[in-house]
Amino acid sequence: MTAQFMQGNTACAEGALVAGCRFFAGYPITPSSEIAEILSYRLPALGGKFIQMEDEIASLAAVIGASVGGMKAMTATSGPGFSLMQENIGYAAMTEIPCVIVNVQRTGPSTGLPTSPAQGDVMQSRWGTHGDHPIIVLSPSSVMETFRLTVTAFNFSEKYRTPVILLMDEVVAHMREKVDLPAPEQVEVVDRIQTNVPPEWYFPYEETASDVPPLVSFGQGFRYHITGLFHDVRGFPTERLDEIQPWLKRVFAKINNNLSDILMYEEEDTRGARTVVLAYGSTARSARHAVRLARARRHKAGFCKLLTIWPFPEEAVERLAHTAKRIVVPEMNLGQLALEVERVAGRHKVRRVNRADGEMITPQQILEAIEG
Amino acid sequence: MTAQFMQGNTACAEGALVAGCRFFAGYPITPSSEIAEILSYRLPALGGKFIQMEDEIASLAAVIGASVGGMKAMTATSGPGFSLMQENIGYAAMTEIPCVIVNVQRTGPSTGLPTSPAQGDVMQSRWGTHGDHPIIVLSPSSVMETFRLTVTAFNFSEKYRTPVILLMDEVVAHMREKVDLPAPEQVEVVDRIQTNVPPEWYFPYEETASDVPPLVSFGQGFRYHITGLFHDVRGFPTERLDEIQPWLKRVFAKINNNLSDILMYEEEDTRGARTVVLAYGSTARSARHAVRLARARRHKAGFCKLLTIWPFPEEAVERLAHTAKRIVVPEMNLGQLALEVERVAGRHKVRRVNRADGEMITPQQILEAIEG
Amino acid sequence: MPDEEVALQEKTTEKKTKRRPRGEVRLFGKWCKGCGLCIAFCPQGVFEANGEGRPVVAHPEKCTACDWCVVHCPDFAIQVRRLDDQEGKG
Amino acid sequence: MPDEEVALQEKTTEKKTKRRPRGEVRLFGKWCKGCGLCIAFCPQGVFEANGEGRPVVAHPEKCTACDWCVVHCPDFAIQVRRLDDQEGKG
Amino acid sequence: MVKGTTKAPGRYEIRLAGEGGQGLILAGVILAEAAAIYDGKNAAQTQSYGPEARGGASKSEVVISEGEIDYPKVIEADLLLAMSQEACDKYYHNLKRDGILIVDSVNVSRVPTSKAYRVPITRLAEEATGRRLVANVVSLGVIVGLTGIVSRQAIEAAVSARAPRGTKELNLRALEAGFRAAEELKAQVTG
Amino acid sequence: MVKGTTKAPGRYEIRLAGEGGQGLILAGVILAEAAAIYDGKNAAQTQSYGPEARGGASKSEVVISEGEIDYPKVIEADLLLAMSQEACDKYYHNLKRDGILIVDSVNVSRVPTSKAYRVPITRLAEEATGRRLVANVVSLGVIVGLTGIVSRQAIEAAVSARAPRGTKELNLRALEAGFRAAEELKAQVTG
Amino acid sequence: MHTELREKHEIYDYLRHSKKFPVMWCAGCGIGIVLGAIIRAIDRMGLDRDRVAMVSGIGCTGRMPVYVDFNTMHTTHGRALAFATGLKLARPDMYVLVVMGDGDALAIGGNHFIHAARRNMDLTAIVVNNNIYGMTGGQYSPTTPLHMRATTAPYGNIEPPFPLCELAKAAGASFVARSTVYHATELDRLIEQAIARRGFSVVEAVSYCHTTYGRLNRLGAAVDMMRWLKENSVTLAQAEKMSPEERETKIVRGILLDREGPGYVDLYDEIIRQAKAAENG
Amino acid sequence: MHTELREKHEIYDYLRHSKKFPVMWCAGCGIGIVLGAIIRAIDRMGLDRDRVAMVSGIGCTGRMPVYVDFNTMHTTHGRALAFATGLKLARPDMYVLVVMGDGDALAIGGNHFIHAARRNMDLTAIVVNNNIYGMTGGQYSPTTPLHMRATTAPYGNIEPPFPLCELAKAAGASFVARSTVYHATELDRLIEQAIARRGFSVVEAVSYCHTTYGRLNRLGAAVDMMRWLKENSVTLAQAEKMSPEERETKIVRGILLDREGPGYVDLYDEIIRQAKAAENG
Ligand SMILES: Cc1ncc(C[n+]2csc(CCOP(=O)(O)OP(=O)(O)O)c2C)c(N)n1
Ligand SMILES: Cc1ncc(C[n+]2csc(CCOP(=O)(O)OP(=O)(O)O)c2C)c(N)n1
Ligand code: SF4
Ligand code: SF4
Ligand code: SF4
Ligand code: SF4
Ligand code: SF4
Ligand code: SF4
Ligand SMILES: [Mg+2]
Ligand SMILES: [Mg+2]
Repeated sequence: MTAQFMQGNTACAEGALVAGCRFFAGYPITPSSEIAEILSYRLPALGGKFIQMEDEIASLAAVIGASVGGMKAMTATSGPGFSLMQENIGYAAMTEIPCVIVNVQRTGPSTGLPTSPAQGDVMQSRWGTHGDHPIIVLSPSSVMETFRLTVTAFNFSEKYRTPVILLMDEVVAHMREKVDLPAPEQVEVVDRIQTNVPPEWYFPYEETASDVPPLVSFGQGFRYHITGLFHDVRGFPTERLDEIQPWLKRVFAKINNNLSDILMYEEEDTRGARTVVLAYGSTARSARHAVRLARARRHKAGFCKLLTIWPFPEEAVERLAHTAKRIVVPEMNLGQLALEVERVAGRHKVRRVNRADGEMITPQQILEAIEG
Repeated sequence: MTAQFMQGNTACAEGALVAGCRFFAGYPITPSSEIAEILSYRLPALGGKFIQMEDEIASLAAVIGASVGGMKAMTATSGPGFSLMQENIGYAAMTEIPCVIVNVQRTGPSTGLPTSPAQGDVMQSRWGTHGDHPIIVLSPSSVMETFRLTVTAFNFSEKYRTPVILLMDEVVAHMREKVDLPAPEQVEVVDRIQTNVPPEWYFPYEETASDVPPLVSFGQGFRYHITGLFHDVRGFPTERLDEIQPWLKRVFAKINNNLSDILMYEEEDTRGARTVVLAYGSTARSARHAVRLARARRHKAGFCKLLTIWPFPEEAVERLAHTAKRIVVPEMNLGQLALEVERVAGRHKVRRVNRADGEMITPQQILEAIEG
Repeated sequence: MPDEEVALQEKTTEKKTKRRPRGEVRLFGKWCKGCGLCIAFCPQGVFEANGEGRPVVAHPEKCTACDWCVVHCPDFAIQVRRLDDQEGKG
Repeated sequence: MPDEEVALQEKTTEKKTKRRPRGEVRLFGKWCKGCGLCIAFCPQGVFEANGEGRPVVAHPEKCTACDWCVVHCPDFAIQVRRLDDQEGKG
Repeated sequence: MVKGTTKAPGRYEIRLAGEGGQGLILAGVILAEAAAIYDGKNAAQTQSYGPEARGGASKSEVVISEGEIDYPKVIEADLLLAMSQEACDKYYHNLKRDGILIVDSVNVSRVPTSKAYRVPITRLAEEATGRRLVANVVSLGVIVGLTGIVSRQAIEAAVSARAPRGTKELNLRALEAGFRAAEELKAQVTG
Repeated sequence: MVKGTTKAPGRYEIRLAGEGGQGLILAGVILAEAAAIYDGKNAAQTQSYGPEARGGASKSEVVISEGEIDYPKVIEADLLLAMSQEACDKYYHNLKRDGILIVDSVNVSRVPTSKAYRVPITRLAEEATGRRLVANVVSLGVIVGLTGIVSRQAIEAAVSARAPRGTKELNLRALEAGFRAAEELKAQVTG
Repeated sequence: MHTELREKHEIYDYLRHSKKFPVMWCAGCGIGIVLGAIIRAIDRMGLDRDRVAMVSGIGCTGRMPVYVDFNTMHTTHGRALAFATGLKLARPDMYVLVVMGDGDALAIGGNHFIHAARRNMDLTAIVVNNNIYGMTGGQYSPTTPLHMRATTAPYGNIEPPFPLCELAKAAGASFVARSTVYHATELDRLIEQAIARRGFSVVEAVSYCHTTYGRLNRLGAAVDMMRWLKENSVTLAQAEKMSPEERETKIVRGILLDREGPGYVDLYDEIIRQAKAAENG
Repeated sequence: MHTELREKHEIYDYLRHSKKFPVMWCAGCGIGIVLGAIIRAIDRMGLDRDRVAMVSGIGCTGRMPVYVDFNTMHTTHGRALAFATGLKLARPDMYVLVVMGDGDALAIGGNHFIHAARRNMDLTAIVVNNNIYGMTGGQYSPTTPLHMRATTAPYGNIEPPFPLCELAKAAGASFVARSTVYHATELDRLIEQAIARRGFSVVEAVSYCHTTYGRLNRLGAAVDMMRWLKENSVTLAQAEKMSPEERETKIVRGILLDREGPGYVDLYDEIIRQAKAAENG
């Protein structure tokens, strides 16, 4: 493919298609609506299906239903819709049904500033639904990265049987950049694990070596049960501790034992850096800009960009904290991922740079934090 | 009043009535339904109103609407319903409309174990809605405390014009204990600040010395505007930084400048303690039990119970961490408030005791952590 | 009682005079919760309540295999085999 | 066009022959967005579009104070004062 | 009879277990109320129940103490009332070594220890009142009769206060039947 | 003409500001596309717009650079196109000291500096094509003509590619009108 | 009738033997009867059970799927139709049955109900209407009759109930029918027709909850409520002969609406054809 | 008519002078016309504006309240009726008007809409139906006609639209009426009657969105769409003379339902009396 000039939202839609997404259900909301619009046009030609549901709750429900039917499925929304999806996000986690939820962050709380960027849903993406559950959250900082992380989101979702949240922000979503999309056949696409046992031997929630049991779609002769209640290996409701405890252990293990696969971050000049700027999403662009300016001014500054924000890359941050004197954490919110950085790195090492007023953090602001 | 033997849910309903609650809208869900049932019976006789709405979203909406109309108002739910309420919690925070939301925690995620206790919504109660916003969360550990904290929840809500979440758990909600309820006239009840300026001079979001502007109910001749968009001092939508930034500053200040009023915790034997057990909700009962056992075995153990869990009592925990060698944090979840304790106290000092399988944490488990 | 269900019963009753079908009633005690529906509604009064209110097949010979009890037992605790029907499973 | 709106207009037209009401049209340029509704629908053709498509009161004398434009301007940019009605505010 | 509680001084733990619909939660409430309101002690009552609207396992726990009660659940039961076989099987292991086991011999056939008190509680209820429904109140008579954990006046007052309109007499008869059974058992043991 | 960019070498920042409906976002996209696709540079285009479906302030920003573009927004504009008085007032202060200000003299009467290029862009659009709608394309001609920030072939190709079916000629005429205006202005300045 | 009787015993074939029986419902609860009716309908139609899915929300009724050997899914409260919509679109070859309580379908789930009807989504919705929230202990529901008591209506209910079937019709359903658990074999025939119909079909299975609603309103035990259903319901034909006032007090049974027309799935297939043609053309 | 004309100028009295004008809507958008109609209705009724509340959800229509000098509240998308329900119960003396777009009222808000109707909650719902999600740029809504294009229906819409008024009737509303923004003075009279009626009343104000829907479907500018409304709508009386097929293609204007009966507020007051009596008795 030749170079194209496209928006983050377009790249997200294209990434989804390349990853094998064949179902999209959504409810329009700025600044995510383009994803739905593009897919409403593109999916049918690929034999896929698009449906605009009556609200966001129904959208995620339909996505999970389609995934149970064997289609890779996705929805896209922004803060208010993401808040409404929380109950069903928990359902997907509990039932271990793969699905991808795109949240293009705008400024909140509430209706806030519907057309302005923010990173205010970082903690929500981890903790928005009730009860303890694992989840994976990825955050792109460029149009090309949006394409790639959308593919990765689907891959993780299928591989680990977990909902994956692609946490974009309005800047990345609406920014246009040149991208060179790879040919579909050059993209690694992961499909869910199938089983090779006969139906009688199939347990949709059994413990396996990988901690991820195979997932057979409905309609293939396996006739099992899915429920949001705690369940045994067959999927039937249980209240037995000896069935609940292994489930809890397994679903966390399937994520925690694969951190080397799941955690993605990029470092630049962190070795020997006195100050490391740790950022994600569009703020990482300001951060990198600032670090380059700082280095030009002979500051020993390094840059680390998180692509995976949940699970939080504890070890990497611990390592950075070990060598650096200070970690600057700029976020378009009033300090969210910084809480984790503080926890891991120690509060005294962290300098937060925050704003949640609808404007991007400028390189200038970060530079001041590096220098100050 | 003479001693009564009652359930936590009853104490919550009674507390609400004493605090002046005259409106309840809710949607039934175990283990919170008794609160609605009692109030459906009790409110009309007091001239108040009860309505069962079509879902939890509508319930909180109606509560906020009634509060705008001048009635102290409350809803009660559990995890799944609480997840659904998230969008409107953000609305209440953004519009600074007082309301009390009771979440009687059951075991999640998803439908989980509907009749079993948990403390799995601790992070959600802080971060469940999108965007940055302040909030107050209280957590009682006994029937009497439920009564008192319900009153406090209303008082804080009215005083600070903020949604307040009363985070109960199934144990406290359904446990019956002897209580000696104070006579209504002996209970301190706070009403929202009224204005004494004429309508033309009234700005519902103006900056005041206390950071809490007076709130006049609809229908009293003040005819102002309320919106979930960022707004100026009159309540009209704005995108101006010089109006958004002061709003953000003020709404956080109204909480952060009043921490000495808002933060409630109780300490026992913490002075000189090597190990402090820090707990909240029904787990605090196991914790106190364990600490007493430990002290009987000559361990230098102390006990600290948090009644306010958000905002997190940073200073108190910092102080405890300063003197104690170890802080044990038992929670009926897989480690939620412990994240904050680790952030403030340092990770190495914290020992977590967790379970999220529907059973209470036993004194034995905590004792092992104290001794181990 | 002019509805379809009742029509069914009437037909059964009517048949009695011709070649009255007969049924063999089996009751799964383990699944039965003793709700009493079969006792109250069996058109032939086949069931009676024991001391605990649970059904016993008191008058097996009266059964016309009308299947009311089979279709209405909420616990799937009753099977009726048509005695005049060699193909009948169950 | 037998609906209420049109009936209103017809009544107005009819009156013309007797004592034709007259109106003074005022246009708030600042609020007008130039949507053209008044131009297209004024039954008397009072408005005309300028080069930018915005309305100008081209034929003020034709106005019958029927109020169509007042009621339909989505931007509240038109006021019409009845000239034959001393009490009319405006 | 309360001597079994020495290991946890001042704290007496009772577990009432059986099936939904047997009224065990109410029994726990009445017992705890007798202790807390009418005897002036401290008491905490908790319960666990399945998602099932009716039927399924049901469990009610009462902790009675002179002092404050922190942990409100049974740690090691001083007394277990088992109204179903399942309950007996499930909870017996958690009974204190010298704790008291009372089983409703109508519903429980396999009893894990010979030291159990086998009482045909459901039958006693029916015999005394004609209604099996009040088996829970009979069991209270048995428990209090055997242990004296609350005073007789207290339990009578508590039962009376909770009895639905017009059923006070009936319930007190059921209670009395329980007390009588307890007396007989005590006589057997001592005798 | 690109000499104004010395302060931030390799990075040229353009802000197109006016009202919703003036097509400034599209203009930004075309300009950025000309740079990125047809001239092989790097470019990032961002925008901001009110909640209003139409009307209200609108702003489109283009950063063009030989190197990588991190921060994608304007830090200090090298060029400001103001298509409304409000935009001119609001963004002028953020123009680089020797940055270029182009105003549509049809809509902007108060110009904060005498060094501004006043071009009757909307009128030029109407004159050249009969349609005010293509003012945004005229403005591209002016910008590229004055700065050379992208090549003429590139902007022509980008405009052609984005022109709705059947409007390519018209749009190229508009672009040409912009170029002509730029030539005249340059002649004035040098002359 | 002979073959029918034979089939009846097949019910056990459809129950999941790995699941603990008896079912979790209260003694005498009508939900089990509806389950039996559904199984009979499917058995009679001879559907391949691998191609049958049963989706439910939360409530006593919501517990139905766990007992039957289909592809079963117990979702979140009120959302079953939305989950089922996704499943159906992904697997148009499957028969997707959605079982819901009155609260599940019409309180929290009311919007999904009317939208599935509007879209004419190819699903079979079976609503077990017991006029109450059974699972949570007897709070009033959108179908609780006026003046009746519920734990949250201690003074009697003042909210007029939804006419479930009228609502389904107004919203756009293709097939709407009603019967009661007393009329269990009528019920299974209606369910059969509902499954056969393309588009959105609704069967209201009128049941009762003696445990909560019955107790609170002193309506007696299951037997009494069952008798009430028997005595207070009429067929459509009978209803037509009644005065409106008289009809008001009766449960009208039968097919209330049955209209042909493409369902959503067919229409979307048309879009796929169109899009593919455009792609290739 | 004289007094009426006089009053028209009072509109400016009701606009908030502290708010930036002109209104935020696109040039020619009908929402402003509906706002004018509401103001005229309230003015004619002589309501004390301190006792008037206007509640909205999110959407272009949702921006209406900010411009008028009542007690105004712009809530979350789809939930306006639920907020309004709480407000009305707390302040039964107030007139609570709820203005919503078609998406707001019937997509995400559909459940609150039918439940407010069912409860006969004393609110006046005014739905500005432009057959599209205007605010978010032209995605199809539950009232988009079949086959029409929207940004999310690039191949034409295959979801049959809701018959808004029929749905309101089936759900239990007390008063249901429809008119168009072309018939602006008819609209204000209908709104007046709706406000006067106890219980839940609905006015569908048929409008258009030339910016999104009009553009995507090549229906021309505001003037063209306004003309379409003029030419394609009929009064109830006219409609009755038409064949069903002909009627189908028309927008029928007028009062479609008007029934007496106590609203929720009155019924609840009765409960309060009852409970207080029990307390004292
Ligand atoms: C979001 C959410 N809210 C509330 C509940 C609690 N809840 C469970 S079932 C139910 C209603 C049950 O009533 P219905 O749907 O009529 O089913 P039934 O039990 O009567 O069959 C409710 C309110 C829940 N599980 N989830
Ligand atoms: C929970 C939520 N979902 C989605 C949106 C985005 N959104 C804003 S307005 C709107 C629909 C607007 O359509 P309509 O209600 O018909 O109003 P109109 O703009 O046409 O007047 C949507 C989907 C939102 N604000 N909140
Ligand atoms: S109907 Fe079934 S459950 Fe009920 S009593 Fe008869 S056999 Fe038992
Ligand atoms: S089949 Fe059942 S109901 Fe019918 S006669 Fe026999 S026992 Fe009675
Ligand atoms: S109707 Fe109003 S806004 Fe439209 S052109 Fe006329 S005056 Fe201007
Ligand atoms: S009032 Fe307006 S519409 Fe009527 S004639 Fe005068 S200008 Fe024309
Ligand atoms: S509570 Fe009611 S609906 Fe639920 S199982 Fe019991 S009788 Fe049936
Ligand atoms: S987008 Fe449509 S509905 Fe919204 S203001 Fe413009 S014309 Fe009106
Ligand atoms: Mg029900
Ligand atoms: Mg609309």
